[in-house]
Amino acid sequence: MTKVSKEMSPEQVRDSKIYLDWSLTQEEYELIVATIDRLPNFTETGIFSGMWSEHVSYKKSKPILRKFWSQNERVLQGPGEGAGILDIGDGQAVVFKAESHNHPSFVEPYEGAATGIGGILRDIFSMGAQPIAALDSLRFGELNNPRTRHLVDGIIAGIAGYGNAIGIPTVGGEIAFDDVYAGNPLVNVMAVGLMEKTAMQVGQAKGVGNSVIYVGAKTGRDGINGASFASAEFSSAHESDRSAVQVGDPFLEKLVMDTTLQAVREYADIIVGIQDMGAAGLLSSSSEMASKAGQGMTLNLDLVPQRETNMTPYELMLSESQERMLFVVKRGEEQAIIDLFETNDLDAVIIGEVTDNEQFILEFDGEIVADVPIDFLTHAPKQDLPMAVPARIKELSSKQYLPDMSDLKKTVLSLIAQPTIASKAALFRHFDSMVRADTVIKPGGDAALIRVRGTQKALAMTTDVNARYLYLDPLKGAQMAVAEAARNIVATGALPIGITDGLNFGSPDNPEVYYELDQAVSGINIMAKQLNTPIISGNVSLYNETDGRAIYPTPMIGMVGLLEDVTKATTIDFKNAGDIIYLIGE
Amino acid sequence: MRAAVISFPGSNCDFDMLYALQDFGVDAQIISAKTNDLTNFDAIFLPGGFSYGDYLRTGAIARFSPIMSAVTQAANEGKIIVGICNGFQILTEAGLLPGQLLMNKNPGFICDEVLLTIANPDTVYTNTYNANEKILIPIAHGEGNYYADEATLDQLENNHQVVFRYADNPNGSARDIAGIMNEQGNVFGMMPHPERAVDPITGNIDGQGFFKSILSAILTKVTA
Amino acid sequence: MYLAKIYVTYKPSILDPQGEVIKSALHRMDYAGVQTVTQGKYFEVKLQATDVDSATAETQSFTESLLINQNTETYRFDLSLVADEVDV
Amino acid sequence: MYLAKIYVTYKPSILDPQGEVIKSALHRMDYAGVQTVTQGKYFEVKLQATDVDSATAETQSFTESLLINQNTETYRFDLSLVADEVDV
Ligand SMILES: Nc1ncnc2c1ncn2[C@@H]1O[C@H](COP(=O)(O)OP(=O)(O)O)[C@@H](O)[C@H]1O
Repeated sequence: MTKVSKEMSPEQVRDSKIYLDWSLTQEEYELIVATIDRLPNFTETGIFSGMWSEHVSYKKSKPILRKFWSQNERVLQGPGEGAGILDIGDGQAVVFKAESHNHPSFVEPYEGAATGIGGILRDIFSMGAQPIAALDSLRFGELNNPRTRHLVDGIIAGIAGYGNAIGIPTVGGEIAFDDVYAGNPLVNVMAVGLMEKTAMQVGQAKGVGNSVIYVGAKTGRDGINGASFASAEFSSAHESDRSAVQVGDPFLEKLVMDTTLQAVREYADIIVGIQDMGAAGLLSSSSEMASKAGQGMTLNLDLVPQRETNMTPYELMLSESQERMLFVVKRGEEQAIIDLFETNDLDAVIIGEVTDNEQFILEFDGEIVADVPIDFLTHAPKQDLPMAVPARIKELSSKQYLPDMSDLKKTVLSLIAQPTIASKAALFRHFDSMVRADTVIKPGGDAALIRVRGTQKALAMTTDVNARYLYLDPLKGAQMAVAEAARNIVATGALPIGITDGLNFGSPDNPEVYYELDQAVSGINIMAKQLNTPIISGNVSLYNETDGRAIYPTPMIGMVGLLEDVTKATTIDFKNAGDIIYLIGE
Repeated sequence: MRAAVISFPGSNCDFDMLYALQDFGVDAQIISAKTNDLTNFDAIFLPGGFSYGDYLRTGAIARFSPIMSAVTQAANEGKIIVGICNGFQILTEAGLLPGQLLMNKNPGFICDEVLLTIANPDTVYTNTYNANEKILIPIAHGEGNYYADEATLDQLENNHQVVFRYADNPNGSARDIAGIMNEQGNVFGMMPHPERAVDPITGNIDGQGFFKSILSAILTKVTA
Repeated sequence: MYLAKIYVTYKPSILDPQGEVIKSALHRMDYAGVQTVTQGKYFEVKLQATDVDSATAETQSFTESLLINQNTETYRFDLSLVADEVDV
Repeated sequence: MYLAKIYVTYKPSILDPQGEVIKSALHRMDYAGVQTVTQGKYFEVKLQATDVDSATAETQSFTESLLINQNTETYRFDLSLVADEVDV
C-alpha cells in the first residue's frame, strides 16, 4: 500500500465536492476537468484550490490592480515580483513592498504579526537586497474592549519580537482605533531594502535541467491552506476552527537572510532565480518561478526536508512553514550553494529540476501525484465583478456634517485624548528603531529617515491612510492618503519617489466593496501621477469582514523618498525661541 | 590597535560596532564565533543582538561557542574585552563578569535614549569623561535588569567596578547599574549602546568618549 | 490554600524553535545521547479555594483563558493542599 | 530511552516580573483567590543512556551547565523509561 492511497480518489473528490470547502467554485472545478481532460486527483485539486485562491491569484482584484501606474524613469522592477525596485543613482537601488497579515494576527496576535515581519523581509532579501528598515500600519477596535487590548499587546510584541531579533529597525508606522476593526484588526507591514543594481535577483526558473534547491526551515503542517483561509470571510462562531498556527523563528531567518545575501554576492553567476515561500508555500513559489520563465518543473517531494511525519503531498505543497526559500541554480554548480548554506547550519536540498514540457509534475513515494499544465495552474480564471455606488455615499452626499467648535480649548483637549491622535510612543518604544545605526529620524517625526552608509544620501519612509475619509469618499480619500504620505516625506526634506500599498477591503463579491476598491485605486493613481511616485508593489487583503460587516476601505500607502544630502534633513521639533512659524497651504 | 568584533549566530550589532571602531581609525575586523583564535588582537568586542535567538536565556548558548575559550584566555592575558548588550549578557553567563541580566522589571523590550552617569571616570572605558558627567546613550533590550547578590554588589561598589549608572533606572537594575568591569578592569560589559551614538548624522555623539577612552588607554599601555 | 503546578507544552505539530536550538547546543557540548528537547512553561500558582473541586475548576479556567494559548499549547496540572502563608 | 522532565524556577529571593504581571492580570479577571504566581521553565528531554544512573548524571550535568543559571535559578527533575522512537 502506498502512502497516498488512503486519500480520496478522483471520483470521491468529484462526488463529495470537497473542492467547494477549499473555496474552488463549481465552474472552476469543471474548467479544470475540461482542461486536463480527466478528473483531477486529491493533490491536484488541492493545488488548484491553493493557486486559485484570491490571496495567491488576485483573480478578483487583478482587473482593478492592472490600472496601477507603475512606470517612470526610476522603475527597475514594477509589480509582479517579490518587491518593486527603484533606481536611486550611483548604481544603487531601493526595494520595497507591503504585506498584510490580518487574519493570522487576529487568530494568533503574536505569531501572526511576527510572521508578517518575517514574510515581508523575505520578499526583500529574495530580490538580492539587504533589508534596512521595517514599518507597520495597524488598525484595532476601540481600546475599551479587552479583546482589543489583548490584540494590541500581542501584535506589538510580535512585531518587536521578530524585528528586533533579526536586527532590522522598525522605524515608523501608524495606528488607529475604530470599532469597525474590532473583529478584524489590520496588520500591514512594509519593508525597505537597499542593493547594488547589479545584484538584482528575480524569482524565475530559467534553463532546462537547472536544479531547484530548497533552503531553510523544515516543512511542517503549519498554516495548511493558509492562503484559502486568508481569502475566506471570518465568522466569529468558528474561532476554534483553525489549521495549525505558523510560528516564526527570527534566529533562523537571520541565518537564511545573511546566507542568501552572501550567496547573491559570491555566486551571482550560478544563481538563476530566488523566491521566498510565502502564501501557498512551496506550491506557489515553485510553479510561479517556472511559469514566469515559460518552463515546466518536476519536484520530488520525498526530498523536501520535513519536520513532521506522514505528511501528504497536499500538505507538503500547501504548508506555510516560515523561513523557507527556493533557489534555482545552474546544473552542476549546486554544491557551492549547498556548502555555503551548510556552513551556516542550514538545510539546502535539491528537490527537483526545471523542464521544457511546461507541465508541473510532482513525484511522491515512487508515483506521480500531480501532472498539470503550469500556465493553467498559475493563471486562475479572472473574474469581473459588478460594482455599485454604496448607498451611504448616495445618501450622504447632500448633507454636510458641521462640527460644533464653540469651545476651542475643549475641542482640542478632547481631540488629543483620542487614542488615534495621541502619541503612540508607549507602543513603538518596544521596537528597536536604531539597530544598524543608520536611523537619522526615529519614530516620533513625520517620516523616518535612514541614511545610506557610504553616500550622502538618505531614504525617507512612511505609512499613512485615514480610512474614514475613504468611507465617505473612496476616490478623494485615497488621494488624501497619498498626499498625506507625500507631506510626511517632504517634511524630512526628501523627494517622494515611489509607493507600495496594502489594500484592505471587505468582500469583493459585494458590489459596493468592489466599487470602493476600484475608486481607491483610481484615487491612488491620480495622485501618484501628479507626484511622479509610481506604485511599484503592494498587497491585497480582501474579505475583511466579521459577521457580514466590512471594515472601512483601508488602502495603506507606504511611500519612500530620497534625500540627496542627508545633512539637509529637517526634523519636526521647534529649534529656537523667537523663530517664525509659517502655515503653508490653503 | 587591532580589534576583533565577534559575530555569534544571531548577533545583529556586529557591523554597527565594526563601523564605529573604524570611524575612530581602529583596525577592526569581524571574527566568527565558530573560530577559536584571538592571539592577533589587542581588544575584543562582543556586540549586541540575539545570539542563538536568545533562546533559553540571553547569552546562555553563545557562551559555549568555540570562540569563548579564546575570549577567556585573552581576558586572562589582560587584553581588553568589551561586551555591549547581548555581549554583556554573554560575559555574565560565561562567568567573566559577575551577576546576570534578568528580564526588565516591567516585562517587554524597550528602545530609548537614556541618561547615564559616569560612576568611575578612571577606567579604560571612561577616562575621557568627567566624574558624574551625564551622557545620553541608546538602550534596546528586554533583559537588561542587572542582578547580583548583595555581597557581590557591595564588592563591586567597594572596588569601584561600577562604571556607568542609569540616571533614571529604566529596567530595575540593582543599584542603577548600567555597566561594570571585573576587578582587573580589563573585562567590561554594559547594556546601553555607545556604538549607536558616535555619528553626528544620527543626532547623538555622546558615545564618542567611550571609544576615545579605550583608544587612549591602549595607547598609554603601549607607550608605557 | 492550594498549590497548582501547571505544565504547559506546545502541541506536537507546532514548531518549537527554542527546543531545536537547545538540542543542537547540547550536541555541540557533547551530550550526544540527547534525542529531543522541548521547552515549555511551568507555573506555580497559590490560590485560596473552599475545596479541591473549586480549586480544580478555577485552575482550569484561568489556565485556559490566560496562561496558555489554545491554538498552540496544551497543559496538565496537579494540585496539592499547602499551608496558608502569612502575608508580609 | 529516558524522558527527563525538568522543572526550573527562580530562587525565592529573585523577583519574577512575569509572575507579577500574570497575578495582576488574574486579579483583574476576577480570580480573586489567586495569592501568588511564579513562572518557570519546563523541559522535556529524551536521551539515550545505558541505565538510570547514567541518565541521572547526564541530566544533572547538562541542566546545571546549560539549562539553568545557578545565580538565580534552581531545578528538580524526574526521569522515566520510555519506548525508543523510530527515526524518520
Ligand atoms: N506602529 C508604529 N510603529 C512605529 N512607529 C509608529 C507607529 N505608530 C506611530 N508611529 C510613529 O509615530 C509618529 C506619529 O505617527 P502618526 O500619529 O501617524 O503621525 P502623523 O499623523 O503626523 O503622520 C510617526 O513618526 C510614526 O512613524
